[in-house]
Amino acid sequence: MKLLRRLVPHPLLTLLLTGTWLLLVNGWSLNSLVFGFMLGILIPFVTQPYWPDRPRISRPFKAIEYVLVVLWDIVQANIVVARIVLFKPNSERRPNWITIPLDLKTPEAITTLAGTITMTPGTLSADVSDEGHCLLVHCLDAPDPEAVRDEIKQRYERRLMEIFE
Amino acid sequence: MNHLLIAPVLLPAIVAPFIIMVVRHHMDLTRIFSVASTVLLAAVTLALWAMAADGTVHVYELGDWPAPFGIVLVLDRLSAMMIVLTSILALPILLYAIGSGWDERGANFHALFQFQLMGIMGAFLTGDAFNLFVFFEVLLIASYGLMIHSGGGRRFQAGVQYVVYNLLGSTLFLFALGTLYSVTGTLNMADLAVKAAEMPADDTALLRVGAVMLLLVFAIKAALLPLHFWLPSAYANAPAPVAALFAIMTKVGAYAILRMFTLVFGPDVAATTGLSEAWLLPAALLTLIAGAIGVLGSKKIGRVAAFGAIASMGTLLIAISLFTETAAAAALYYLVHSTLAAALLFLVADLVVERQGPWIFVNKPMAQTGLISALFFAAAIALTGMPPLSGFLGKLLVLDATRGADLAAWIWGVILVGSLITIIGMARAGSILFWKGHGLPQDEEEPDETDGTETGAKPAHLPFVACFALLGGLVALTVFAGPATNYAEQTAAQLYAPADYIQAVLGKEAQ
Amino acid sequence: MESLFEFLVAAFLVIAGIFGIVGSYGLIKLNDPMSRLHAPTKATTLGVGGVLLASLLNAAAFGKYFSVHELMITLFLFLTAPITANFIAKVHIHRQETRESMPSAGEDHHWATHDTPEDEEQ
Amino acid sequence: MIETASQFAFGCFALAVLLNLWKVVTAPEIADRILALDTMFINAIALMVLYGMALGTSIFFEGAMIIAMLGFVSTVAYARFILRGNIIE
Amino acid sequence: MSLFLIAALPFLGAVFPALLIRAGRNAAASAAGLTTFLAFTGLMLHIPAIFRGETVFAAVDWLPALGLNAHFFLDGLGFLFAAMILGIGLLIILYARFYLSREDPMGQFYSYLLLFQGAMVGIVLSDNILLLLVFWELTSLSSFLLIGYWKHLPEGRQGARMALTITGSGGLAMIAGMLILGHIAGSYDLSVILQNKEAIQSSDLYLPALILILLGAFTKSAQFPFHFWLPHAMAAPTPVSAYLHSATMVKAGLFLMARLWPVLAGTPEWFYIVATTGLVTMLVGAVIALFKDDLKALLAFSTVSHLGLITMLLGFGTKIAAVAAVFHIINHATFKAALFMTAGIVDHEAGTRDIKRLGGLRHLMPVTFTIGMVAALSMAGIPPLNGFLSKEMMLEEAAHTVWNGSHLIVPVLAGIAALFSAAYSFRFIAHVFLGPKRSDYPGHPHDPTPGMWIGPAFLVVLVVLIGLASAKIAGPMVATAAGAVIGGEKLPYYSLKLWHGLTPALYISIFAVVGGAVLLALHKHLEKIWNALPRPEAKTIFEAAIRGFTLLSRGLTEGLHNGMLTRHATVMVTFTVAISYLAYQSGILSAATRAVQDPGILPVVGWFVLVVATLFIVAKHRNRLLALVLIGAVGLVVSLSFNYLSAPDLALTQISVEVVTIILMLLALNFMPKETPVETPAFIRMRDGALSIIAGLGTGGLIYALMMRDFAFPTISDFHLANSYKGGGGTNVVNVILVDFRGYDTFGEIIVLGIAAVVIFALTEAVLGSKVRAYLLNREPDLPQAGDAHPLMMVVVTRVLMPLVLMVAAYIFFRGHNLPGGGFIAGLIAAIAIIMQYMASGFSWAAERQRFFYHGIIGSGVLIAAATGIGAWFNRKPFLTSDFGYLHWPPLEEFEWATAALFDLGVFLAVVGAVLLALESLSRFAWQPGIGTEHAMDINPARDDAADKTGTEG
Amino acid sequence: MELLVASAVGILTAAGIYLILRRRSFPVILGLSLLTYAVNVFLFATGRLVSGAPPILNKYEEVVYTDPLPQALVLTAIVISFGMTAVVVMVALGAYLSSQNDRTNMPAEPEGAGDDE
Ligand code: NA
Ligand code: NA
Repeated sequence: MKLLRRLVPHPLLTLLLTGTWLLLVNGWSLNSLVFGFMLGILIPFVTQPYWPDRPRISRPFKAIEYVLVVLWDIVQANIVVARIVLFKPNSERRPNWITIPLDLKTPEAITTLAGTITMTPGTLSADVSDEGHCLLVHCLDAPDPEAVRDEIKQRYERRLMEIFE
Repeated sequence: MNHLLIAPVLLPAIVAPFIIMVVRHHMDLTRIFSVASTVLLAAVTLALWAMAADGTVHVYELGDWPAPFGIVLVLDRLSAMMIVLTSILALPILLYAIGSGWDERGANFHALFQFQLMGIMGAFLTGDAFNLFVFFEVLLIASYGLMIHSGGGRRFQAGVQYVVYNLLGSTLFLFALGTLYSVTGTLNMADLAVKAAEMPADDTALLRVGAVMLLLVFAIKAALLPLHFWLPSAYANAPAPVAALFAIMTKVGAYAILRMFTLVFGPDVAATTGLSEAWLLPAALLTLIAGAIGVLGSKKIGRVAAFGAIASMGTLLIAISLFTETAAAAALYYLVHSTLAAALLFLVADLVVERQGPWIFVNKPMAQTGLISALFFAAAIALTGMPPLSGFLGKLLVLDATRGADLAAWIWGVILVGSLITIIGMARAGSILFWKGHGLPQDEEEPDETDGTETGAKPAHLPFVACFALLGGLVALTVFAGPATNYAEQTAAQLYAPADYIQAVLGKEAQ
Repeated sequence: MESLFEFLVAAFLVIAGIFGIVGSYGLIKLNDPMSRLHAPTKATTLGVGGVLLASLLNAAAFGKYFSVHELMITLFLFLTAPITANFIAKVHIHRQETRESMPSAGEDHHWATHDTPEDEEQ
Repeated sequence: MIETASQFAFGCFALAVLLNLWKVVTAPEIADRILALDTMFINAIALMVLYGMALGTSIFFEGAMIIAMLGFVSTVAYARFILRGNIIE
Repeated sequence: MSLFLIAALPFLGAVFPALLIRAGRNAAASAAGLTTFLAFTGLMLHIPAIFRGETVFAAVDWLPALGLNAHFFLDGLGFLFAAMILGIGLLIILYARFYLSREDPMGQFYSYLLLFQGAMVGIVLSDNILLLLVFWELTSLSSFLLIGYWKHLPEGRQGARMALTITGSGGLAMIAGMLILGHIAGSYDLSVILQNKEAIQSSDLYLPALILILLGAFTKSAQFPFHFWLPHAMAAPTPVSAYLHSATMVKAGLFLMARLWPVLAGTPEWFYIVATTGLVTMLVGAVIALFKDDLKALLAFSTVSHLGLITMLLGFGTKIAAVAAVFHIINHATFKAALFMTAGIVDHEAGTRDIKRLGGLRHLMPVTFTIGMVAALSMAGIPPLNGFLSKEMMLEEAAHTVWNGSHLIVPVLAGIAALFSAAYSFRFIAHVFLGPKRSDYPGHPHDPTPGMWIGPAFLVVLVVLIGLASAKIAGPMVATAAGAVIGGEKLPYYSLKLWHGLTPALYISIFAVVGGAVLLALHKHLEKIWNALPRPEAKTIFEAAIRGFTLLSRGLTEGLHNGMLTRHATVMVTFTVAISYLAYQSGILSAATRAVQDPGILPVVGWFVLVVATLFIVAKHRNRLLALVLIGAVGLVVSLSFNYLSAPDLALTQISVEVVTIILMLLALNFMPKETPVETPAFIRMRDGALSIIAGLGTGGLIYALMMRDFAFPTISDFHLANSYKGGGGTNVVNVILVDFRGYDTFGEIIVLGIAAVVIFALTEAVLGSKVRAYLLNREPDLPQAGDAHPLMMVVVTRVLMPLVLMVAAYIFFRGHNLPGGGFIAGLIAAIAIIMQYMASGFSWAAERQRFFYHGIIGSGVLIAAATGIGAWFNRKPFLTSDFGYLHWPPLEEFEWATAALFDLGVFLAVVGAVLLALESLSRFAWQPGIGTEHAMDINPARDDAADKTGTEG
Repeated sequence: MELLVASAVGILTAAGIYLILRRRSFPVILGLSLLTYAVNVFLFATGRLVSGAPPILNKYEEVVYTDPLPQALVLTAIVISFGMTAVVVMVALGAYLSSQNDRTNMPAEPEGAGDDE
């Protein structure tokens, strides 16, 4: 078991890579699967020193839900932002900084949250605080910063807490 | 299909990575492998020389693809001569580098040295124009490394100039090759020859541009004025053994001109006639004068050697630029001579620099003055073309071969006046270095305490062995001038009868 | 059915085009640097996404083979765009803002970009 | 219909590239220029995919993917240079 | 004894003293003397044959291609000279042994001397004029060493260089002359040339050849106006002067004129050039000699004068004058060598050779006085000594010579020269030896050891004997030698005797001797006049000329080769453009055969971006970071263009290379100034701009012209397209070309990359091994630094991204043979994946986790590629012959294998290793203590909070 | 299309040469980069311009391919010039660090030595 853990340090990554290979070769065949799986084992093994600790994902199915939520938000927010960009005069726009205190602790979780914020239009993660307890978010147009903060914490951070911690 | 043809390229190409990988941290082992490889290389090239001596053109089809579709190596008398010259030049230089401790003053000297040899060998052996470019780059990039070996502000600055200037040259090379390919649809040199000869008379302009750009590229390497500016500071600032090895680098340019402008754009090719008549010879004459004046005007011993090398390139290019068989024969003899002579002068200059610095100025007697001054005297005689060494014979051959030329009076005048200026310059340098300030030499020679020779175990006589080996080469070239010129004549004859070469490379497809 | 796919592909293309241009337009129109950062990283990402979806759908419906590898491009864009934005924002904070001009960093002292070596020595 | 939409998209992204160029050239701040260049990379990806779709080939896929992968590296390098001077420290 | 051996012995002799340096002075002298003696004896063995009028030959071919062969011959003339050279050489060797002091390196001296002797013997024995040239130049070189023997004396060095310059330049002219002469005669062998008088003298090239050869002879023999080097050569030790200026070096020119006399003499050109030069030299030398206070200078100018005399005689072109010339050559050699040795003795013993400080030595050095007096009287032309005889013959010939219609001019000037000659000879006797003894000699004059005076005494005996019994003693020799000079023709009537009756010569002679005595009496007054006369000092003029030329050379050299890259590059570009244009306009451009393609919208947009970005780079290049950002835009467009124009492989390569290059430049820029200052004036920028635009028009026009025409012949790539799959096993033709058709190029290319990395590594070592290291360790960043060197988000994303990118690299690698990709691009991508890691977590952190050493990766890459190529040998195929096939391992489907993939693996490894070694080296520049962290990211709340809980960290 | 490519080559060449003629090593390196683009595009264009016909053999149908050989040559040239660029950047850096000066022109040497007599 220990040997297996050393050989396959990141099982999820191995799966991800195998899937990636199939995506890359753009087709499904036994050869591809076998070969992709071999690479999926080899590459994490080779790169293991750069990722010494192993992130825990406690509830993988929550992750799928999360992805769907984010995708939907992206589509929705894109339209909002497009309207702001196209039609809202600069003078009426209220850009704002928001500080989001973090309950998340692990770097993987924080990064996912920050990435989500950036990918959903209208908000953008700009920085973390010097000890990593807060996230600095910039809003394109946020007359009410508290509302945005609460929504982020509610909609994303809560779900990520469930997934990662 | 004789695999020996690829050996001069493969041997250093394998030894160099081996040195880097396995014995990089063991200087002694590195030296042993480097010397052994070079000795073996000399043996291989001599064997190839023997193969080529009967006039057969040997072809090696890499990847088993027929010419002109794949790349071929071609061994004829000229390439055989050049690879032999390279390997027998390399050996004493390598011994010098070891003996003088130059090789330990920076990392990876021996690997770069082997790579350099690989590049030169490749350039001499290839029968493909683009592959010539590749091997030019191999030898150039190795030379960049050797040039800045052991570092130092001024050397780096000279290195920047050297690299930038040569990169411009490499760019021009690509422009030229692109043009030639675009016109003829081929890269193989023999095939280019066939195509150039068949070029329609009303479609010559672009081929001419390509050909002349190629000539300019080679002229840069051959240090033809006004494309020679890279040479003085590069050679004068390079470590001595490297500068000595560089003596063959200018000859790569000379070789390439000889090769391409006899085989491909030879005197009989209608489309490219008159490309160089108007300017190549005058430029060569000016090169000789510039070199001679430089010898006289230099304040540093290294620059004296560098300008001496330029002057000798001037003489060589004069002979080449006539594009006649007899002049080519003279050029080939002179080429061998000037390579050995320039290398010797660089090494001797280093013996001086090691003892009293680079300036032509003396404030203290140096160790081993007698030996060094004798070597300097010999090197100066050789490079200035004074008897009894081969330089004089080479000069006579060139004069003799150029007597029929339109500008014969100019050629003779320039060669002779150039010799005179060089003689005055060398006498000036030599008398200041070895006479001035040397009152009465001590019989007891103090051990040399200058840096670079501090490693006690180092055999201090090795540098002298190297110098005398080069000198021995010059003497041999003098004594066996008959056979040597005979070979040169046969080589020139082969060059000016390119049909055999083309037939050998293209086989049945040749017309 | 085919016309439905055709319509979908065309729609994706139009949407993509619109978002693409909006993103780059925003880059010019928006008047403060931090806001400009929003335009491309969002709209362009969907713009490219639209094209990729169109391509995927197009290949699936009309091509000779099923093509999914466009997803890889999306994957890389989604992974890298936040980092790009993060860094450009940090450049902005570094060059244009001071500790004082920034909002409070909550329980921590300041934002990481303004972290200087002297702080670490404390 | 796809043809027309495709032309439209081409036009949009080509125009977008020109807008990016405008910003690269005129932006007062280096950060804006980097941003505009990064955006240009992304628009270029779109153009490549569009072109491949128009030709009915997937030959451009790798090009687009590698731009997506590597465009980010140079952007980060520029930014790191401004932030830290040394991009590998 | 073979002529080869005679010619070779002195050279062998030159080696022994050098080897015997440590064996002592006597050993060196004995070795030199023995070899010379052997050679001399060998020569003497030929006496019977020579005096029978035969010629001895010895020939071996050396450089037949040129006609330069080791052909020697010995006839009367050669014998005479060889005998003098070796005979006087023996005396000099003896003399020098005692003359040189303990501090002088004796071995060196004898080596040089014998080298010189060998060269001289070579000259006189050569039957090949090219061979003669070899020895001729050797005498210049060896005399350079001899004259400069006393290195510590500036006059020695200057004199040596002056002699070398003058005689060397004459020698060079002579090379040309000899080549022309040989060309006319059809051979370089003297024995052939001497048979071709008609052809030579009727040739158009006669005059140039004559002038060039005479330049050589005149410079060597110190003829006016080249005479001035000779007195300065007196800085040499006296044995050298005695040798060079009596019998040898200066006589080489005379020898040459005598040697070529049969074919060159007898024309008006010859007469007016040679005779006039000789006459003027004779006069000038004699006059100057009278006013020299330095004994050796006096003798030097007298030598000049006598050389002029002989030259004049040869110039007359008559056979009888030639006889006189030969006779005077012998006589001059005897008395002049004796005189030099005498002067040396005086100098050696009295401590000075300044005539003004001498006098009265007759009492202190009777032997020396006797020798000197006899020799000087012979020089003055006093009977019954040998000098008188030949001078009489000279005056006789002069009296019969008509110069440009004038019967008087030659005899009168010759008479005046004889007058001065007598005067300075008398002065040599009177002012040195006669008069009262002085009390203020610098030394303690007394006669030297016999070793020093035996030589001159022997010569003086000859002087007297020849004078008294000339026909018996010198007659045969003169006849033989003169016979050789006039080309074997019948000798005219002459007789070598003291009394010829009351001839014009006798009157002139009496006038000269008496006048000479008068001049000596008036010397004090004449000297005043002489000193008041303005006279050009040849040495000063020469030195000024040389110095001026040296300075000019220095100015030109330093001015042109001054390391101004900007200028050098400007010249190069200009020259290239000009020559290329010349080549273009001298050819014919055919009509375009292709139509212009209509560009769509994308190319126009791309072109626009490229052009704007490029121009903007030029405009804004001073802001270096901005320029790099813009380069990124150019690279992007170029990559897209490749894609658009059907070159996906190129597009991939271009974009990957772009990224790595930019990273590299940013790493370097970190240490360099961030701005480029304005340094060039506007007009230079305008000039550079104009030149650049012309060059741009050139390349743009060229490629346009090329693109608008079809290939003139079918291109070889048709073969590649046709055979890529069949023979190379791949459908990506570009890749098959790279790894198969032209795999050898690729082999070279990866080696270039490998070398680049090795160079960079070595350079890094050199820089970090120098004082720069200290600077780097203490270097403060020149721009304010933001915090958070290793941001959390970047690190986390990299952890996921890196395996993904490596996966892509693997994908690109494996598909390369059939689809765009391949080892090179894969290598770059893999390298970038690792660079990402370096950028995210820093060099130190990542390097600690580095499992492979880049040197090894590069090396193994090259070796794998090489081994793949060599593998073909076992298949009896050439290097790099590829092979491929298909495998079926159930349950897997059939798949292809190809050796090309192994080769490509070599490429992959070399690229990865090279890129990373380069970047790693650069990163080492920036390393400072404390820069690295033990953590991958600077901020990590999970880590910090855990630490807080355990209390291990504050 | 040809005109676009040709003019691009010309402009890149001109810009490259202009920068190479500057006096500091960094602009010279920038110039070399631009010149490299120019020559690579030049070399590429010698195969004539064809769009949408990459030389990837199609097993199923007869199609036109562009000339693959110049592409292979350009690939080699790109790789080589990459190596060269890396080296020149490093040498320039070495020169700058060793002399605190990034001028490409060599400074005049100190009149270190005396003269001949
Ligand atoms: Na967002
Ligand atoms: Na093959």
